[in-house]
Amino acid sequence: MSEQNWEPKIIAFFCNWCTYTAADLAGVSKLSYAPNVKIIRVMCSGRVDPQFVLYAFANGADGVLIGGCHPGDCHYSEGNYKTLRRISLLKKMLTQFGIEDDRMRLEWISGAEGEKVKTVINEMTENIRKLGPLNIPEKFITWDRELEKRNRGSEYKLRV
Amino acid sequence: MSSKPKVAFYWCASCGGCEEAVVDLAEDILEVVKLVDIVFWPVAMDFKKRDVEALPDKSINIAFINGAIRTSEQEEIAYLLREKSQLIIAFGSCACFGGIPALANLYSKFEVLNDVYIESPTVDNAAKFLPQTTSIDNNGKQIELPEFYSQVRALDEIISVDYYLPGCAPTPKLIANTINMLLGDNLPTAGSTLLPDIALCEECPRKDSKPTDLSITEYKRICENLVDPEKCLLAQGFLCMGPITRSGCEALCIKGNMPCTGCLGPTSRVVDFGAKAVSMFASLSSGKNEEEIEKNYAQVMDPVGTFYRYHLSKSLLRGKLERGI
Amino acid sequence: MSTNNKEIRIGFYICHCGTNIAGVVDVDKIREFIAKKDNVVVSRNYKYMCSDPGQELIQKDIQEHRLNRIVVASCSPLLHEKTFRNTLEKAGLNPFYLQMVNVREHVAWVHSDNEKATEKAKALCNAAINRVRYNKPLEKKRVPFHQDVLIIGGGIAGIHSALILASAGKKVYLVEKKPTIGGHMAMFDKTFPTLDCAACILTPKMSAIKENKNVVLWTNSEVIKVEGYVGNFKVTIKRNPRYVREDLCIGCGQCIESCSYKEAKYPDEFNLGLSKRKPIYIPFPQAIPNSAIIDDKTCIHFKMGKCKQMCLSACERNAIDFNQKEELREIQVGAIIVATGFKIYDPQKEPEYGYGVYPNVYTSLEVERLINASGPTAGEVILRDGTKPKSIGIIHCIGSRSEKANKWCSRVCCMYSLKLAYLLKKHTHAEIYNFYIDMRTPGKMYEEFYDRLLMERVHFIRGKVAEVTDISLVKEEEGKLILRVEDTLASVIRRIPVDMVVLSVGLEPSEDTQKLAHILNIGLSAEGFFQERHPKLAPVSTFSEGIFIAGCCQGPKDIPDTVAQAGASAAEAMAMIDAGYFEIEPITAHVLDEFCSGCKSCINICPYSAISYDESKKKVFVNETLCKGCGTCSATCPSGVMKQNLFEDDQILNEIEGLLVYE
Amino acid sequence: MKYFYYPGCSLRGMGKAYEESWLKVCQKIGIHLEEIEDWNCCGSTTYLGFDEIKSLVLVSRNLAMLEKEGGSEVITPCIACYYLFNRTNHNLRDYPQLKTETNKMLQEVGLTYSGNVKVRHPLDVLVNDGWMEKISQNIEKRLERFKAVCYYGCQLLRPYCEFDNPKNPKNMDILVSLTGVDVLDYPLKTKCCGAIITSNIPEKGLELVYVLLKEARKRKADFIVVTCPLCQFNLEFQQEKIMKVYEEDVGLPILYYTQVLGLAMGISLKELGITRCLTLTPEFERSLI
Repeated sequence: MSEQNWEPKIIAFFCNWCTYTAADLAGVSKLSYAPNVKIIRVMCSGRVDPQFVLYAFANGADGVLIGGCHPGDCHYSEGNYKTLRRISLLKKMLTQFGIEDDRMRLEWISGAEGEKVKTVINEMTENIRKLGPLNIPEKFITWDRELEKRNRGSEYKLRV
Repeated sequence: MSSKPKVAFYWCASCGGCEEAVVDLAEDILEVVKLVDIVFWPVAMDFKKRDVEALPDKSINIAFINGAIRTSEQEEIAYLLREKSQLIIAFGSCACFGGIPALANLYSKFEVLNDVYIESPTVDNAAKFLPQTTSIDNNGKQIELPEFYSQVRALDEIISVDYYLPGCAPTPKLIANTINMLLGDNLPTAGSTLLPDIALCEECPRKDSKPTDLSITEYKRICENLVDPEKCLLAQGFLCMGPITRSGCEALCIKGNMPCTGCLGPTSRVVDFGAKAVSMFASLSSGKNEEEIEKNYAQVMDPVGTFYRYHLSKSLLRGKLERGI
Repeated sequence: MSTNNKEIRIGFYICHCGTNIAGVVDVDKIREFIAKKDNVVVSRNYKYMCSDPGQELIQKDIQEHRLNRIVVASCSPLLHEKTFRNTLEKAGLNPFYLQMVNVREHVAWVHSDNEKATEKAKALCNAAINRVRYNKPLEKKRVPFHQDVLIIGGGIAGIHSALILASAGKKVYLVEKKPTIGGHMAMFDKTFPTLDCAACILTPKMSAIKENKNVVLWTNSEVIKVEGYVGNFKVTIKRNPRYVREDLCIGCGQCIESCSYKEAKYPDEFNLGLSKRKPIYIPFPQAIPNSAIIDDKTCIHFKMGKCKQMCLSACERNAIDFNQKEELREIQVGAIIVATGFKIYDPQKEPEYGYGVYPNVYTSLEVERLINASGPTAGEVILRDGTKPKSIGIIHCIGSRSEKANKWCSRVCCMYSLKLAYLLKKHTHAEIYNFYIDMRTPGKMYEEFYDRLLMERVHFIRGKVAEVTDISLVKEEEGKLILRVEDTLASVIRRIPVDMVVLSVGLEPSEDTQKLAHILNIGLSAEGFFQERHPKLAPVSTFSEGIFIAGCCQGPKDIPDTVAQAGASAAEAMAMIDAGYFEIEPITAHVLDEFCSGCKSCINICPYSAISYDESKKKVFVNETLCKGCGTCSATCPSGVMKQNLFEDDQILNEIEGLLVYE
Repeated sequence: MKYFYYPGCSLRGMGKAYEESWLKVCQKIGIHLEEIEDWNCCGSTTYLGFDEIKSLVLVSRNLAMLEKEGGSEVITPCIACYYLFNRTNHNLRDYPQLKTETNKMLQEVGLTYSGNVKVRHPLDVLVNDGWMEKISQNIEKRLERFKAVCYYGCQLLRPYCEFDNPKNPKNMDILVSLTGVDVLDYPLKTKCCGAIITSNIPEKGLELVYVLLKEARKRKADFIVVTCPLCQFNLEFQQEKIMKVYEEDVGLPILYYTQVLGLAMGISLKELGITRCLTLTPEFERSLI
């Protein structure tokens, strides 16, 4: 995709009980928001393995949004605290990889906060639009271009 | 020519420890030598590249390649060995995952060369020469030199690999077992790692001392704290990679009172070693607000270096994303 | 990671939902796009997938085309996942081979740009096709359902639910925090619009609670802990001491007569402080249980430890027991109905209305007591200063429909204000002024009641009162309360002097709502009332299976609606009980035993203690009946051996890839 | 403790007694005030009606100079200044365009203003910065023989007051109570005194002041305590006229809270500017001494 008509691609992990419900509520309330966020339903934000986040980035996501219940209101009691702990260590690590803080966002959105789904999605889309594309798959291709200089027969195999 | 199986050894970007590990077989190496014909082993024997080129395709039975791929020369030999060999074994953590050299993927090629050839305090290079890919020899003839790539790669990013034997370095026992297995009739499934697919805690002598209700308020650095020689290292707050890392080494480091650093790599079900490490260490920590949580991690000085010490090449992100050329 | 496994045969269906989806998303384009994917055997679009013909279409395809994976792109899985799982089951396919795509709530309803919406739908559908390949057959788990029900709150909602369940032979625990059941309704005088007396219709039901052998009534009690899960809740209830044995007391009142306090001295809670009571008292004559209670905060015995304890000897039945202690009771129930009602808005938050400053400003609830024949003045409207009002102002919407107080309409205030206007008129023949923002009278015979009031010469002034003041400008205003208001129909500022002001206060979530929400693990809506599972289709269910809500704890409502919800809750609970078992989603976690290293990382993560360490095998194992399926352990497990059904790593990873990489 | 101080022109004119007493009280309890150098009139609400931008610039110049001097807070005892300063801050924060325009004009004299200076009233500072103890320590003669009502007026409280309850303010009551004066309940304490309406629609203005005075009298107050120079003026100056129009004696002395505090601290009537009081009857003057 050319830089010009590039649109931020954001993957969201929403917990079934609060944030996914809030996104449904936003739908029922016909709130209009940016189409850039695609939602994956998990039962609890505690299910979100940092591997998922990196996998999303590695496959071309420009941002990852995680939505859970407010602290103290987790349907599973404390899953959201575990998410907070993981995300804060993961962020520390992502900085070293050169991934900007705004590309990963953790938000507490209760089932009643359809409006907040809209605000957060719009805000995040705009923030990432400002940061520009991350486009890791493209980067990998660029990195591996140095290997193409040589002719290396049938066994040649690229990672991506 | 003898009918004994032909074996090749080669080293790429590595410290030499893997070669040392083969030598560490001690008397057992004689047994090995009895069983096989070594056709290529630059560290120990005088074979040239052309000797290998002269061999018919697939005539080498097993080629053990250690080290990561950083230069075009390493790449070239890897291709050559792939053509000439039936089985390629990625030997050691560098060949399997990029290893320690792969941590250079956090820096650009220029930063690495600049640091090594110019900035380093022990270097005297007033003219600021950097390695070149061409040079003129004494006869005035232009010669080509290997190119230093911008990226450190694991072996299987260059050629297909039949088996993996990680380890920094693989222990003599693992090497002996592997050789015996490969010389036997029952070959494991292609592409497999020749280690148990179960994490290190399984064989850790301190397993029983780990509590079931572990909740860590602050991770500690091994260099700044006294280590209890009996108790689970993770329970003491040290970043021990044992739960994420494969077993097979018999918990050598832990027996030496040092936490596991993860050289044997993750089990087959884990996609990204570092991400999984983040998940586990974070899950075991306490704290209910950002401030408390940040405090837990204050001593985790270098998350990438700690959680991807051997795996950066094979990690999902492969290295620092913006780092120039 | 695309696997082209010949064994996998996927059927894809995208629903138009009338024009709800098809009006925004190009369903033909999506169908064609998906049809080209590996393993997709059938790809269709249809007007209403959830309709019978829609479901039959899937069933027929499963049989004819030997489909073994189904993707339905329609509305939210929270709405129709069960429907389509049943469809698969009917066709003989394991229901968990279904993957739903939410292209209505998450796409069509929130995006107006058709092209972008279609593009997003495409990605979501692609992800589902990717993911469904990795879905595995799962067995639903049935857990036995305990037959008993706990009802929290003894107002009209709780009473009604309890009686229905009890009449069906179910054992009910009715727990009420106050010393008597009856709730707010017991305090009312008449009920709108029929004007039948609240006590006349409520007290027979209260007595029925007392009489019914299937109802265990615990007043003066609170729920303090709830453990377990649907069908198998373990509930701890704290029973506060009453110091009078309910089983012996017959409510004769001898003890009250003989109390060392000759005069009643303490504000009577039931009459909202408009009258006084002694430390030993019966809340009101028809209280259930009709038993005295000692308030240990005011009783001399408890305060000073030296009292002649006249009550003790006055009681012929030896019912008084100063040694009662609070007790904890643990019960097992299958379902819980929450009917904790509301509290009224505190008008002191808006000092301009003078409540608490001017004695003749009352809340509507106080007026209910004031005009009640069994109230503090025996039904005579005598003001706090001893006079009888000749003019009365009723101010609507106190604390409701306001940016500064509560934003919501409390739904009952217009009607009860009309009722109070009618009753006050009858009782006092005073001039009555209603100050309203809008008159809201939706309900059977409600508007007619308003019409009737207009004929009764009650004044209606459209305008929100700015202030209630005693500062007079002219002679006629002296000694009166003056209401300053903009009459928005006549476009004038009026000053209306009256003798009595009634503040029609709104309804708010009752005090312990938040605490109870935590105990029960159910959600709260933005206003702080309990959140229903679906505003229309599951109005009395919560997101916690087996816990239902009824009455004003869900939001302000009148008595007919409250009773209807109470009935609905009872029926929902009964449906579960009578099934005898409950099917739990098999989204639980399990360990790949062979590969577990026993690192114990997951054990402390589990909020339900469902994971334990097997000392002999040196590995962990999951108790699947305790597991509620959050998947946190799975995210934690450092060697990927902890799997959450339906949310396995490869399922989610493939979904991620599908969202990002297609075409 | 040092504070930046903006007196405003009222305090140098009509409200001279306010500043005199305020400065005395500050001196007594150890508040050090540093006057903003070369300050100008805030323009009051009148200017606002002519030219919004210029009105913003007038205020912003003062606050910009304060920022230049390194201040982040300013005390202004005048209610009109307090209102206008806060209003300017809000407008600059809410409407970036206005901020740009304002700063463009300020730049001509080499100034810029952030819109972030915290505007404080003495009633806020004295109560919330812990000066009450100091005040109590300095009370020399308690004024227990007096009853009074505290009258806050409108602009101090609405819409920008954050330090007190705008519907039922307490700070002045608390301060005056420290002197032993019996502060009476006064439901009119936040009502408007009519301000400049008194000159435009005299009968309306008179009515508003009349009610204020009448109620205070009805409650048997010996005087009314105020915090605004314009209130003070209105309540005092109109008394004669009111008594003629309404044929009722509603006369009462009107004092600033700073004057009451000063009296209790033993400062002389003259130093506190009480002698400037139009409604100071000889009997009342005697009772004060």
